[in-house]
Amino acid sequence: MTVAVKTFGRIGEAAAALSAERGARFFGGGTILMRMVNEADPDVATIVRSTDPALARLAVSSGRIELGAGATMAAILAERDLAFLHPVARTIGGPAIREAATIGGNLFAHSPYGDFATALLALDAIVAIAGGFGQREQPIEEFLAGRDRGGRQLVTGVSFRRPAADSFRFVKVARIRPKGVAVLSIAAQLPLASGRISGARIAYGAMDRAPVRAKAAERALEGRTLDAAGVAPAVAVAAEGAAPVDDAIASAWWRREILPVHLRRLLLGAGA
Amino acid sequence: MLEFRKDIFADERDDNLKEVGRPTQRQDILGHVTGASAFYDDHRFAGLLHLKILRSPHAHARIRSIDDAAAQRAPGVKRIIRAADVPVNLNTLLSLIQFGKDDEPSLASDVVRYKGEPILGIVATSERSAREALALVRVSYDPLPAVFDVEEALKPGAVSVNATYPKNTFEYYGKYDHQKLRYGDVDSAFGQCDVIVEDRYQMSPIEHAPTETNGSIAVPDTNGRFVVYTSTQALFFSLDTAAKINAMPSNQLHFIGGTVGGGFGGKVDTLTEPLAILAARLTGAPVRYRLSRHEEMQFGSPRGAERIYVKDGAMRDGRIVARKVTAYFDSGAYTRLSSYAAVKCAAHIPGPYTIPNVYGDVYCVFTNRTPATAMRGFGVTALDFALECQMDKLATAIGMDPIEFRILNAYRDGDMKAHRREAKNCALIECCQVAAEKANWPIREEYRRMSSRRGAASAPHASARPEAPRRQPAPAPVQQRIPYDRAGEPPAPDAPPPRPPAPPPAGSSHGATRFSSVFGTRRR
Amino acid sequence: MRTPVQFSLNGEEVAAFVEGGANLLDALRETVGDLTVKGGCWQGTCGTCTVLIDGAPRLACITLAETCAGRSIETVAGLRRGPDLHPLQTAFIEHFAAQCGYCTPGMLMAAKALLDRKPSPTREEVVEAIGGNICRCTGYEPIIEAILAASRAGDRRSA
Amino acid sequence: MAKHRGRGVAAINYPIGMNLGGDPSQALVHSNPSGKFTVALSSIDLGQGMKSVTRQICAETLGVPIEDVYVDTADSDTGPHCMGSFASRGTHRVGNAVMAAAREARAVMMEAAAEELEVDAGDLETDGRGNIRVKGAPQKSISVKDVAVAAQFRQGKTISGRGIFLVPLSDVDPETGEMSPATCYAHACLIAEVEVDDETGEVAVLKMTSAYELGRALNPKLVEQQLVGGAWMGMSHALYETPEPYYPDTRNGPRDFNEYLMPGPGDICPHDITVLERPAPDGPFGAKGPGEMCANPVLPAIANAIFNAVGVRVNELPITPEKVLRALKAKNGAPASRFR
Repeated sequence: MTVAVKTFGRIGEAAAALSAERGARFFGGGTILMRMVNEADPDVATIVRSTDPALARLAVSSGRIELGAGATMAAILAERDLAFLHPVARTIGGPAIREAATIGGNLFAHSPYGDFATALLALDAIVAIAGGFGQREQPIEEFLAGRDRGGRQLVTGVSFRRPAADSFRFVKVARIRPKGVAVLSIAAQLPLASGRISGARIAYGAMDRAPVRAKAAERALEGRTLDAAGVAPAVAVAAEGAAPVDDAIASAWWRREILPVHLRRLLLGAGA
Repeated sequence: MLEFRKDIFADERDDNLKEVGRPTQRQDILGHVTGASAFYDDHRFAGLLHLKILRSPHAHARIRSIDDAAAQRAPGVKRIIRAADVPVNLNTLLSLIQFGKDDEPSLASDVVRYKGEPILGIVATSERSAREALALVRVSYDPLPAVFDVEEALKPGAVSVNATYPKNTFEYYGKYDHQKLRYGDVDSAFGQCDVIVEDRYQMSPIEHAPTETNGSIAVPDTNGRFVVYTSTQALFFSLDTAAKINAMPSNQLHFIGGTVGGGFGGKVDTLTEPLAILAARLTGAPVRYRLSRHEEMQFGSPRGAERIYVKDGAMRDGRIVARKVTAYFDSGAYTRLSSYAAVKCAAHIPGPYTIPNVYGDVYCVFTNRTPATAMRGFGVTALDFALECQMDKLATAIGMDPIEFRILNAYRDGDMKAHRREAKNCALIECCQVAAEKANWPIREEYRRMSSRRGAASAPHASARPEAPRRQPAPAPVQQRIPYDRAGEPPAPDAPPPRPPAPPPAGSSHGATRFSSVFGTRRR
Repeated sequence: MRTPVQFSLNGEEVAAFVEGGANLLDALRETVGDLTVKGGCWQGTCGTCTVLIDGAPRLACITLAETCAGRSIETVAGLRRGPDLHPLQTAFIEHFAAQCGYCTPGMLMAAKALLDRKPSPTREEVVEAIGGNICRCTGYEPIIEAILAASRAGDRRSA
Repeated sequence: MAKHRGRGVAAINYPIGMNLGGDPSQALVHSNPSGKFTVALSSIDLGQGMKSVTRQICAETLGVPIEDVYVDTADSDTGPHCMGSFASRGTHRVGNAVMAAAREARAVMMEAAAEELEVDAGDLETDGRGNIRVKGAPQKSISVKDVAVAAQFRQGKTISGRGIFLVPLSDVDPETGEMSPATCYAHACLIAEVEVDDETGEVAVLKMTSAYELGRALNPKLVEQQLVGGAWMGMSHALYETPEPYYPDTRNGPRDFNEYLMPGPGDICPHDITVLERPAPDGPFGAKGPGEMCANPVLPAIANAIFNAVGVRVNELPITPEKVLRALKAKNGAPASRFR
């Protein structure tokens, strides 16, 4: 029995087809889905695609940024106005993977994958979803928390406010260079008000089943300066809220041990 | 960057050659860069069928029942291959050289002994159909306790893994559960040496990870023969193994290979050919059996893990006088080639050094994991890791430069090795000297002058022997038991100087030399 | 159910009927018959099956074949122009950049994708370009040297 | 953060061919009527260069140019028995078999040439460029092509040869382990330079300097391929590789090349190699075999370098950053670098 491939011009039609069938899976870039298909995964009976140009849209302004879920890592790397996201996109697989891998797919990638989703979490992104009941929006934190419970929802895009210049930082720690799966990744948005942090957003990848916020560290940074003394309290509580697991890449113990080190290096600018 | 030192050993070589020694281009390179090189899977046949294998999810279990009725009715399925279909369903690879007993089935019938052990095969019109049909097979198991640690497996009352070797050890010479090496008298040497360093080393299993996975295509040929395109590293080894398992005369098999996408030892086990041939016989069609990457990673036989204990005794002047090694090879559930590696390991003790008292016990142990097999450096890589870490710890303990320490103890032409053969054609000292020079690692003049060759100013126990090293920290006191990496405090300099070596007695049979003294003898 | 797909392979129009969900690697090898593309994992993790689609490097094993309709696909079979080897092929030969040869087609295509876009890359860019391609034999160094040499050869020609 | 550099050394030897011997290989060499030679083997080339090295051995022994020899491997109908490509036996065992076959073929070739030149075969020599000439009288010569034509069509001789090489199987004394494991050994000494991050346990290999003794480097470029690639594999074994990350616990086994860790092109380091050649008395032109031993010294050299850098010993492979960090914590903090 082969897989049925259904291609739709409109996102809405694709979303309807997706929710209509249990064995239906949406085709983003194929980096996750095609492996399942190659392995004859019984959970995949139908591949739903959409050729809707809106999916690949990159709407970049000085204020809000809207990225279609179908935009690839390569497309982001080609967009000069998204330079602050290039260090993130460049860590996703090798060049060939980046030509295929999409933002939408990364939102569904399981730990230790999903580094771009980690960045989006630190950017307080809003996820646009087309379900059986039409369009809706959801804060990314909520989306990631409910991701594995949620039904077959179709993410159409993400949007977020452009971070202040030089306020966004990202580091991915991997064993293998240049292409390595994350031991952990840290994304941080560090807005400065007269030299002091206000409203920091810090997200961890590979520190739980999905990317998680480092709220304790965020609180500890509030009103602090980015120097050794200023970041110390945040580093001290770095691991709060993190629940890493043992996998083939690294043990939970090691991930937990080096998380504060890499957070400190990132905050002090010694990272990446 | 690669450089030659033609000046060294120049007098032993005739460099007046025309083709040998030239950087001639590879004969196969044009095919490689154009993609034209034909690997086993680059041959196409009309009506090719695909074989996929149902594997055990348990490390150790009794198979209660197998229900493949639904799979048989699944679309595309041409044939199901069960244990009963395998003509000779028990084999061991080295039976080809009369070493060891048949202990491994091609398809498990009653008991599975490792996670991933083949149970049943499905031949279908596409790999996908075969995979889908596999999902329909229902096997009920009674899980059994499993053992995963080599030393646990040797304890009394441990779970018995392999019915052929119920004590979980390979049987050597019909009477021993391990391979022995006995030379000199380590115990009295340990009693008289200045420094003892002991440690435990654990190797990891390692996957060969060739970019081309194991596989083969068996094609029915004219006159009842079968042409087999294969990724094997050993053509006749695989041919004879396949012939035995299929109870076929070997001349009914025509194996074609020779262009292989990496092996490193992982393509000796003949994992796919016997069942591909059986499937082709049972269906009359060409059949491909190709391991998936996941199968290759987890079930395609890794380099086995070894656990090695080493105890070394040395004198303050740097001479190692005793080395005792106990090694356990984790063979997994079946023998494959580990029994051979254990003997090779015993032969390698004590490494490239002349040590008058050597003791070795090497065990080939069965556990409930993927059967191990050969890999680059088989039987030696792990021992070298253990011994060369020991050498570093000994040098630290004695307070000697690690390269000078190796040169001092390195075997020289004419020395007697622990397996009682004379060392010849040695070159360890010269390698150490050149590496030190290239790395700007300072070693003293007398060590730069030493040589592997007979007669040269070489033997540390001879008059040319350097005086005890001056390097910090100072030598360890007599009989100090040293936890490896902490050097001893300044010594109590009251240790009697070691006795001069006894003169070499006449070589006994096999040129063996009797060792009358702890310090042994060195031929000159 | 089979679907017709038509695309350009190394400049030639080809048409193939592919199974639903078929990947491009199987389509090229089993249906079209281009055996120069090798498969290493069918998981998208080794780069062995790297081909160029509209000039961009892609992993054929995780590319849905029917998404290639109307696209232009390059494999190592199209690298050589008649008897003349591509500078990358020449450089791989001169630098002994292949041993078993199984990863070589994918390496060459990954390198071509780089040089087509950036004729004179830095060593870091070369490393990045082959970052997704596994080689178990060479230790990568000869491959990196070969690609850098090919780019220098390109400079000489354009100069 | 503190990074510490260190150097470590290891020296090794490696036995050539199957332990105890008993691993034969055969070869057939024959000429076509125009003096081009084919070597028929059942041996395998899995990247190590079997086809290329046996080709050079055959050309050297016959005394003809390399282009006039082609090696055909691994067809069980045409290639005679070979034990297989493992145990560093290819160059030594197969090389010797090819050499023996080529010698036999050369003898016929020289007889045929002698008959054509009406001289004694003992007075002839090959020039390595496709001609056979009278020693001291080079003007009196004949091409290998003409010799092959004459042998085939006038003299009725087959310019061909059969070769086998076998190190007879030796016994082991069960009580003492007395045995004859191998007839020759390759040697190496390797120095690794590493940098260790004492906050994360991460180890970077900065440089390797090595000396390998291989009997005879039949082809320096193929030797370099083995030594460079083998050292990479040694580094990979030392720091990265395992299909059972929590051995002997069997959890979390890698299923793909993302989970199975091996150093990538961004993790490699310069490797300064020197080759020594002390010919093996029984090796083809003295050759041993570089294929396996090249990886072995790297593992302990890196382990010793880590100790030299931060003073911790990790005795379990692979030496993951986690193990280094655990060891560092056990001895609380790393000392100042003890770089030699």
